[in-house]
Amino acid sequence: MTDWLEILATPLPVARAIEFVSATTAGGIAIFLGTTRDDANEKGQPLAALDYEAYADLASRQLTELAHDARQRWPILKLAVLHRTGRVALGEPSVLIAVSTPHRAEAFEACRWLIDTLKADLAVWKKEIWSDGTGTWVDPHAHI
Amino acid sequence: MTDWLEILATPLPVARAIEFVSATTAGGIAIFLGTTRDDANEKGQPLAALDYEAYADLASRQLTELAHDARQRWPILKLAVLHRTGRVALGEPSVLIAVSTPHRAEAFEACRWLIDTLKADLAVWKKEIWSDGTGTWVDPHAHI
Amino acid sequence: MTITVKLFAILRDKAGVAELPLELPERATVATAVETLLARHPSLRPFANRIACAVNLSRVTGEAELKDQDELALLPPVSGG
Amino acid sequence: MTITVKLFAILRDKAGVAELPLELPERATVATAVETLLARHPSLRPFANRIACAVNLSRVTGEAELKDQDELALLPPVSGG
Repeated sequence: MTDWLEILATPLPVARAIEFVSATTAGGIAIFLGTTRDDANEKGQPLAALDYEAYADLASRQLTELAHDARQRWPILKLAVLHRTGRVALGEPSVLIAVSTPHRAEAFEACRWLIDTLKADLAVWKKEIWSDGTGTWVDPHAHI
Repeated sequence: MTDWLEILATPLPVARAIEFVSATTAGGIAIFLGTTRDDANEKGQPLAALDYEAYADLASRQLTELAHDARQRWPILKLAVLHRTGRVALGEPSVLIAVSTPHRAEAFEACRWLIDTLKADLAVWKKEIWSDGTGTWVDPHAHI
Repeated sequence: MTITVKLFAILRDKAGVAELPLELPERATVATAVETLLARHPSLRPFANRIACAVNLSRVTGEAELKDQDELALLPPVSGG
Repeated sequence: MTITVKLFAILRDKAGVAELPLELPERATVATAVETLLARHPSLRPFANRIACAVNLSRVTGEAELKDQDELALLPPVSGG
């Protein structure tokens, strides 16, 4: 298996993912971790956590397509794309991309393209959980 | 301490470096690992390892300047730049860059700039060790 | 015919249900299914023009025809990562 | 005056020495120091036009003047990462 693609409900196994993409044919490994950034809502309440929900069947299929498309564009040796669901504490990663390629430029480009495309397409939704326990679904485009 | 800059003779502490740059103010962490790629010399001998040598006093000063320059250009929260010396086995990392920023574009740009600039400037030299034990210093520009 | 509708994230919260069966005339389109659903769950109407649809895990447009037993998912704009 | 010369990587291997003292006239330049060294270690001459120099950890050009006790490092093109 050259791709590790998974929607998972547990903390992201960062070290294992990096080990997974390591290869003696690789000159570079680019990794991106999307982490939960501290924030406050309009009432001044601090963010307590994020809740991620996925349409797991669709998201899994999308990850397969994403990996396929990335491999068409760059000489990827090994690839890991992991997205977490459930509650994610501040500062913790919710998404991980790790790509190994023969040369570093390709690793950076593929990694960047993967996270940008994933964020635009993947069937995952994020709810901000505030300190009083209330939640707000994140609307990426506007406020309804 | 917000920057972890080190020339070190032991395997790179990848997991600790990622933990080091994690922050609740970070939206993204970009990481680059430069790894030893398998190769063969003109006699067809496979590469066995790489030996890295540093002018440690100068390289340490250069890392400080590099971190300072990167912080002038991007809103970096935490930064780790580690370079290994001594023998590095195939597939293992010799250099690590990890950058956390509020938004992902900045993390990618800073990480890319740091590795490109480091590779052009840092007082570190690489010797290819072939399977017969002979070594060749890598000449980045031409063959003498 | 009967299809299964799945609702996610804010759509599920507003409708108060994650999955429901929907009776439709034979060869009804996705647009018809969505309109039928909005009539039953008016709380979803403010989101109508930004809902994407997938049938059996493939993205579809409103003109796509449905068949018995299809799984129609209503997806609000994604916000993962 | 006496300075200390440090050689790295291929330069050290070719010269067979990592560090050596070099006697120079007062206010000698870096270029003079390098030329004195090349005369003593001809094996370094093929690298002459690609050697960078640092004095006391700062990059310098050939015109820089040296002073007693300076540490002059001769750096082949870097290849780290």
